[in-house]
Amino acid sequence: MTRAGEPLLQVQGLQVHFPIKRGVFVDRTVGHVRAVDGVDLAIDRGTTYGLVGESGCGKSTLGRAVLRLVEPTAGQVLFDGTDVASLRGEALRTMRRRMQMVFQDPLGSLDPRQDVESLLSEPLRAHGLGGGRAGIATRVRELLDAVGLPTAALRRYPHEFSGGQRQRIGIARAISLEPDLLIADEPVSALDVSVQAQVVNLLEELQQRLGLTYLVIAHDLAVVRHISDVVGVMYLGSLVEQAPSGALYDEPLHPYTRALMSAVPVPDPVVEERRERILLAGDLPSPADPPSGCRFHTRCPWRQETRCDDEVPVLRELAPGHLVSCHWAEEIRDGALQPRSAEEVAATQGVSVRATGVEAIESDALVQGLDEPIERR
Amino acid sequence: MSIEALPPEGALRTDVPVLEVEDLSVTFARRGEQPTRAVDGVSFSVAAGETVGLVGESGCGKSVTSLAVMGLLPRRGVQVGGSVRLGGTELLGAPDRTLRRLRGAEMAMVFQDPLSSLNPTVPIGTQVTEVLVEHRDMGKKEAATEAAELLDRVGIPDPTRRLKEYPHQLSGGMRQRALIAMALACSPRLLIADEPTTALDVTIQAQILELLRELVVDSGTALVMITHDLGVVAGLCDRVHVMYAGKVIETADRHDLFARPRQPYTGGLLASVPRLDAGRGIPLTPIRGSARDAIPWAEGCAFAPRCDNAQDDCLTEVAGSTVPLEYDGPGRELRCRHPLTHPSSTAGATSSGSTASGAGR
Amino acid sequence: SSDRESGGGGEGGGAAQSGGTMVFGATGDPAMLDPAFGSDGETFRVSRQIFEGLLGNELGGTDPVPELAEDWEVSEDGLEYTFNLQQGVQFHDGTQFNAEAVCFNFDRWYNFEGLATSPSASYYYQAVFGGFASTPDTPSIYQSCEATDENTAVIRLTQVTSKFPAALALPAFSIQSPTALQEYDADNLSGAEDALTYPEYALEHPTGTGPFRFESWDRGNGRVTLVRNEEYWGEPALLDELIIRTIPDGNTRRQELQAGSIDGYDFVAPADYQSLQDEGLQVLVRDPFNILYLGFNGGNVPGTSANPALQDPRVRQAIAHAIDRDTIVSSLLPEGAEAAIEFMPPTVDGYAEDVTTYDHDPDRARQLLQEAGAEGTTLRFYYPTEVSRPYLPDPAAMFQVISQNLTDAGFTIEPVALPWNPDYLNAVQSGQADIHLLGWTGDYNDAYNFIGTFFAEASNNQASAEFGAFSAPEIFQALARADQEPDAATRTRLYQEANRLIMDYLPGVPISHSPPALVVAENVSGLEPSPLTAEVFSTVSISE
Amino acid sequence: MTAMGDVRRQRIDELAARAGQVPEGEGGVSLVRSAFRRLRRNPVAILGAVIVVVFLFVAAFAPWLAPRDPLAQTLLSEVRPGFIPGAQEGFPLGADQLGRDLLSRLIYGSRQSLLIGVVSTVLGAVVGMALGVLAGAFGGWVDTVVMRFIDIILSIPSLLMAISISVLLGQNQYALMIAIAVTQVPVFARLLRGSMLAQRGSDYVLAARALGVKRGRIVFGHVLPNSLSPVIVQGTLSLATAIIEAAALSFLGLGDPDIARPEWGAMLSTAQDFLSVRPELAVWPALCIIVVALGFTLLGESLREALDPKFRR
Amino acid sequence: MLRFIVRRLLQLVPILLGLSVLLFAWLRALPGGPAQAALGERATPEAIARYNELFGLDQPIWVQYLRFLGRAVQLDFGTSSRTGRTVTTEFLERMPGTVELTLFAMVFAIGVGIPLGYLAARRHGSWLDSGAVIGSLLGVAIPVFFLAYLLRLLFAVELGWLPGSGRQEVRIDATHITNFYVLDGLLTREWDAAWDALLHLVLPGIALGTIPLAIIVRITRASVLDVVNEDYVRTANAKGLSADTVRRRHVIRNALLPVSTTIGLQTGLLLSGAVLTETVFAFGGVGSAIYDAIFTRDFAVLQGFILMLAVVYVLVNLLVDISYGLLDPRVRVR
Ligand SMILES: Nc1ncnc2c1ncn2[C@@H]1O[C@H](COP(=O)(O)OP(=O)(O)OP(=O)(O)O)[C@@H](O)[C@H]1O
Ligand SMILES: Nc1ncnc2c1ncn2[C@@H]1O[C@H](COP(=O)(O)OP(=O)(O)OP(=O)(O)O)[C@@H](O)[C@H]1O
Ligand SMILES: [Mg+2]
Ligand SMILES: [Mg+2]
Ligand code: NI
Repeated sequence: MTRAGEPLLQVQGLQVHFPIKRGVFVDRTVGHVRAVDGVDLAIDRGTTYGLVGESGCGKSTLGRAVLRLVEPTAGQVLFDGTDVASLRGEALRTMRRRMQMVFQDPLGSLDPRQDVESLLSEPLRAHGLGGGRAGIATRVRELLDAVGLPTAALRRYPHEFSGGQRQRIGIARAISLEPDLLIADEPVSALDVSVQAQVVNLLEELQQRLGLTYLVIAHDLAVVRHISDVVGVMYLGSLVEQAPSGALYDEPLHPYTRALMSAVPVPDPVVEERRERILLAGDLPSPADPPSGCRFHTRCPWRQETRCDDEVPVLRELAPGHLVSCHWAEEIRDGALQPRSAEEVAATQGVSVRATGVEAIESDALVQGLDEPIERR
Repeated sequence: MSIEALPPEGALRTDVPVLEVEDLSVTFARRGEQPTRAVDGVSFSVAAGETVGLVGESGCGKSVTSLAVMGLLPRRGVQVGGSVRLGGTELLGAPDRTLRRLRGAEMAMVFQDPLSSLNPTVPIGTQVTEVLVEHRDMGKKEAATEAAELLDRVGIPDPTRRLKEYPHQLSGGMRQRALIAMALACSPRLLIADEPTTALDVTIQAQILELLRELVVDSGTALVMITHDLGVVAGLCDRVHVMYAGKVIETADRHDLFARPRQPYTGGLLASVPRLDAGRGIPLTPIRGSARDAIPWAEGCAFAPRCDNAQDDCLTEVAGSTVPLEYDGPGRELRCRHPLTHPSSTAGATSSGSTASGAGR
Repeated sequence: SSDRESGGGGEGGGAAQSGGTMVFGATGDPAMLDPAFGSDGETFRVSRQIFEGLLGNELGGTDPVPELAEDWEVSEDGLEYTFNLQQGVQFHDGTQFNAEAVCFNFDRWYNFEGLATSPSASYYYQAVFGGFASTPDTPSIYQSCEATDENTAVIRLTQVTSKFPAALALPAFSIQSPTALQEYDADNLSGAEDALTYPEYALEHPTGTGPFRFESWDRGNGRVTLVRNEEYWGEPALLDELIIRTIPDGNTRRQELQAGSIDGYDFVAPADYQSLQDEGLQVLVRDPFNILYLGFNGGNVPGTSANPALQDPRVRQAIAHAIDRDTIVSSLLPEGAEAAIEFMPPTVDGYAEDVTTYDHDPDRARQLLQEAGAEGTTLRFYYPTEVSRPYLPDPAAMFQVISQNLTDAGFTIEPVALPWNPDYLNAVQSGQADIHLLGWTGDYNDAYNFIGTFFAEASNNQASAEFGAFSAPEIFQALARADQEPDAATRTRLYQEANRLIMDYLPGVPISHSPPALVVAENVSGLEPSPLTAEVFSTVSISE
Repeated sequence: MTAMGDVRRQRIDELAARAGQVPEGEGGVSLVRSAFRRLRRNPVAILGAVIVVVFLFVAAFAPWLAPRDPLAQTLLSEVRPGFIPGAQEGFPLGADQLGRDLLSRLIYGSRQSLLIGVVSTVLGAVVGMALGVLAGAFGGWVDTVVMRFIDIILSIPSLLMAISISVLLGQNQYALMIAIAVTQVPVFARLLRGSMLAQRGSDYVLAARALGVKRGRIVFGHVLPNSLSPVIVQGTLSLATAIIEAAALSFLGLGDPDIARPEWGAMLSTAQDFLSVRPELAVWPALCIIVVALGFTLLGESLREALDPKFRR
Repeated sequence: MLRFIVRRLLQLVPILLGLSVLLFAWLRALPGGPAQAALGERATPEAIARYNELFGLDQPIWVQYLRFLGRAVQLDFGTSSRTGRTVTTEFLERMPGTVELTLFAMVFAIGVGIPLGYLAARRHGSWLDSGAVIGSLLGVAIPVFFLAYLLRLLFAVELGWLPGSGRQEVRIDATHITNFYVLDGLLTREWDAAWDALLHLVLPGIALGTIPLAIIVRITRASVLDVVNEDYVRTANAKGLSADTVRRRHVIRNALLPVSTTIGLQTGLLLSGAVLTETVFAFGGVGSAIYDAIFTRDFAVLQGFILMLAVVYVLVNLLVDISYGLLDPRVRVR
């Protein structure tokens, strides 16, 4: 199990498309939401890979696809050499023991009817670990200790804890199976800053102690940069840039990364005043109908007349470990191309940009009304 | 702004600050439950063209303060005390009619969640024009033209088409812009923005913040910016009031505050935020516990249980007496008996996080 | 002479003062309006106003009296009846009433074909005359009808029967207009899948000679409107209009009368007699002409399983002794009700005073049961729901009291409730009950109409399935002899004998004769209650 | 440092140690328990519960509470058409139309009425929930088939459905219960399915899957228990409906054929015939039905509130 | 929108097919079967056999079903065994009454329920509120038939203000064109007939409308309470709109969305569920026809009426969905 040289997790050409269904009797597929559309990445053992991007760009879906919580449409997920996508039934269940997940909403991810003890012992029992009743009990206490919760918490229910504590419970549950890989989907974005810092510290501490490998998903670039070794930037289902976190900050190559970076406010007036701002035009286009060519061309301040609109850029390695998918990355880096303002971009692109979330929920009032308790006579 | 929009008691004066809040307190008293004091003696003022920030963790009373200013708290089960003056006119206790005349025209508000703050069954256009019709006595047609201009001004492309659309057809950023357009419809003198960007992506947040910034510069509107994001405060506000458990615990100009936070709480907040410009691995030094761990102010300093500087005098022996908000140098006020000390140099601003006495874990 | 008659009719029409409109509450819609296909009370209630038969019923009584026949003669052998008809009578459509019209009707019935021959269509014809021309297997007692002259009709039978001619007073044998019958295709019963479809005649054009003409039938509003026949040959009706309105619910009927929306109704609950009277309404009590009995299952119906204990006379006697008829009569039935000792009312010829009686005596009942070794016998006791019959105003109450009586005497009761029509009748008449409640209102004054209906010999030497097809040859013979006896006095004696035999055998327990009532508003006069529930409204008037 | 200072110092340390600790109090309050607590504080709930408990008590101890045999036609010989003996010595509410003690019948009647309500609701709930679980757990075509079936049942108005079933099954109290139960089935099925579908999409189910918890355990250990609260609420409300519906069926003559057995609905509908004589015969059972139905409804509504996540802290 | 309607109409097909199978099976499963059901008082086994042969009931069951289906498609549900007229005729004659009654009941329930629910919510916690809540609970708890008697006793018998049964005073000789009596009265300018028909709707309408009334009051109240706490109402207030505008445009409009669904559902239920009320008020509608059909075992009518009512019910719900789409832009279907 120790093929040290190899990355722990390798994702190749991963695609997840959700069918959009509509129909009279039987639902026909009329299109696809390309939530993840061809992602390659690799995570080395013991390191942290941070994934950032705007809401709806497919980060969560990617994370879930790795765990096979959603079925990938295409591509491979190699975990420690095994293709997760090919596993079935019991084999998959066993494999999941080694990959765990921490969720964004700490309350929602805990069954409100379970007390902490039952929450923490359930995975152990499901996998036949922990060695009997007493073993499980000790293990559960260890776990609580590891995440800094007192044993008094055992008898309590999720709603009785504060947000940070709930997230600790989520983390304790995730590490209960001693996984190799921990996927954290926005683990701190629902928390207050002070609590957020506590959880970030806890994650880092656990990584050191247990030698965990992390895939951390967040939309907060600062958090990602803080805890990641390598950062990947996603836009509309694909990676646009990937680099060691220092390199990415020092020299973002992709126009989107630059814009993102410039948009993150820094709690320091001095920096804020100096900072150049690249404003993007409009919103994220719908993943059901992504733009042609470079996905970003509709909002890109550096968009060129050639190539951008029709040629899909590939992820190129510009510097060691620094990959970027932009036709003009070098020119932009070298300052050969100058950005245009958001207004100009908007003007050239028109307003064809359809926002996400426009899809109306088709509501069957007959069905919905009746799902409520009702009186009939 | 038209004369009719002014209250009959006399024109709002321009020689006083746009908004003066004095000793504002809000108590929620639900039947059968212990009354809770959500806001407790908050005072601040905002001048025209000034941006004032209210920061603090969730539940510290920021929104309640803003709602109390706007007179939007429910009547039942809420006690509001103190004084709120808009251009010299007292708002607390003012009749509903007066408040309605002022709201939207003289003072406006932008809320956190742009989706739920828009009526889902009414087209955007109507929601914008109704303000104009109400406060600026416009006809329907006129209002529609004006509304389109407003939407254009806040950066919504193709405004005439958008006017006919419903909120769910707009993206998050556009919804927030639409809300801002409504707030700006009558060029109010005071704009309160309650976490206007929290629900948005960073790139959109940047767009909105830029918009607000322009607004303050261009029209001299007084802006109260409520947020828990210290980064936003750093980029936007002139003065910052840090709140904790319903009280202001530190007030300072933006530069001062970030350079030399005095309250351990402020320091802790700054030390908790991972910074984009700080390297990987620099440990964060969070405050322990959470906002739930506050003690009542009546027993002393509510922050004491989480504070590393806490000393025995942070708790008072006389029930009801609390740690006061006191002058702490020019332009600064502080509510702390054992503030952080800083080396006199104000230079190394970027490392302010590390000056906070690190503890936690 | 016909001139004089019709002139008189015209005069009568002109002289009749405006009698107003009467609204009468009925329990259900008529099934249709052609009485030849009718068998239920609501159909007949309407028919009786529109139609007349050769014979009618004595006003307020049960005896047959001449109606469209002025009089009649019977031949010596009792097989040939000569009817002398009223003259100057016209059907509502202007067709002349005469002997040919009479024979047209008799021939019509005899020549029914197809669906019209099904029991659900022509029940009374089959009950009185037997088979049809089209069903040679089933003998018919009808042979022919001959119009010997304009006003004389001669009807020949194949067999003597005591039912004839009294049965001719039944509305089913009303004389209808041949023109209308033909024009509106009266015999053309069609049927799809599982129901009869009546021809236009029966739905829209009933045409008779009676004091009222059919005006309209509004099914949605449950209303049949009849108007005065101005050309009536006899004393014209006083009412301008008679509306029969369907109100199924008894309470609603009462409240509507109290509210003044209707002027009268039938099927008055015994409990209401007093309070209605106290309110100044007129409760018109009919003389009892019915019998309520508790039928036993003789256990011989193929495909059914009755409790064998009932074959033992002692068990049957125990049941009879267990029932407290006096309390039933005094507590459940209206004033004027009588406990019954045999299966027909005392007013019918053939009633015997000296039959074996079974008094209320629980101890004796228990003792008999013990002797029979049948203590705790479980009896499936059937009773009807959703119905109120003249002899059984409240079946549920009756059931509860009798069932309590039987339980006290040591039986175990297993109740079965079924809606009256068709479920209850079907179940009971196919021998599924151990014991059941049923009764009978006489159609005309004739003993055979009561006991013959119940106990006459059916196929394979057994009684009807209702009484579990018991076999008692002496009863069968006695009844057959009596039915075929042309001499009235002898016949009466024979029927008395039959009654004695029946009460010795005890195929069921006769319980009571109950006087049903109608109620009308204070301002209604002239309504004569009929023991046959066959009121005619032509004498009724209503004052403001 | 003064002694006072020491005390305060200690207090600070204590507070500091407690910051970030789990809250104090008895703790271990599950949602059900906390819902129950809220319920106990709600006067409406208490009123409902008291009503329900009183009637359950009456039903359970009917033989001891009833002064007389509810079947004995003791005063029958005094009954005359148009006269029913009223209150008198030993008959506090008088007799009914067959001379039986009205009070005793009302007391015994609670048994039958509650039994019908409970049995038919339980039956309807069990079958409905089985269908709901089937649809909610498997989704896909199973869901489609089950839901279409439910749609079919739903498209027949409930009273008609009950009537059709009693016609089919003949008239007995089991038919009555089944008839009422069938009308409840679709409600429960839809409710549970809807609620399960909502739960299925929730994060904790995803978490359980990620943890490798087996499918059966996810459905029965997590999704189902969390989907039950609307079902419980509906169950309570359905009890009221079932009792009323039983009364309606009795009124339509489709009730229990053993009408001697006291049951409020049947008592009410027979009493309609004696309204002019003794209106109390109808008023008492009607009151019983209304009050019990009200009790269950109050309880159900307060349960709904207590279980509503909106009110959770 | 059209697509949506077509889709919903097509969805009706499997429901109706399933329903027809169910009803067909039900009819065959009945004790005695259709022959016994149709034949009158003293039917002999021979008569039953004859009958079965006559109507093809001796054919295999699926042949019978297909024939039944074939005819049902042409709206031929056979003939009522009670009246001898086709089921379709009966239905067309009875439905207008029920529609009138239902409309009246719903107008009553909506007209009283929505204002009452709104007031109760606005005066949350007041005696009016408690009264409305308790009243609405009672409205659901009281057996309809009992209420009907009470109403009639009071308004028809004691006070004599309103007619207590029927669809129209029988003494009025009204012309009927459409069988909607009120409409007929208006069409033929027989004003008194129209007025009388309307009066006849009052008591049964109120009895029938109590349950929807109770439900509407509760839902309106709950919904208004929810909506006044919505962010957009706060926004509207923050915009300084007049209290009236806020109420009209932002509160009531949104609060009525869930109410409208309820109204639709209830209308559907009433159209088909008025058995008790119509019977008690001797009101010649579909409900009382069904009641009669039950007790006379008129299975053709039961079967046909239930099928047609199911269609009505589903169609009403379709209408509800469509109108909901019109009211709420979020579910507007393209
Ligand atoms: N089960 C699903 N069915 C259909 N579409 C889905 C499903 N799950 C996600 N999507 C769509 O896929 C896209 C990517 O979703 P995803 O949740 O991965 O985004 P994300 O980057 O995690 O966003 P956020 O920051 O908001 O969590 C979105 O447009 C979303 O609407
Ligand atoms: N309607 C209310 N009834 C009772 N308590 C309330 C009410 N509204 C707010 N509170 C309480 O007042 C306190 C302050 O709430 P407020 O909404 O102002 O916090 P906030 O600073 O805006 O937090 P956030 O960042 O989460 O928006 C909280 O403790 C809250 O529980
Ligand atoms: Mg996500
Ligand atoms: Mg807030
Ligand atoms: Ni600092």
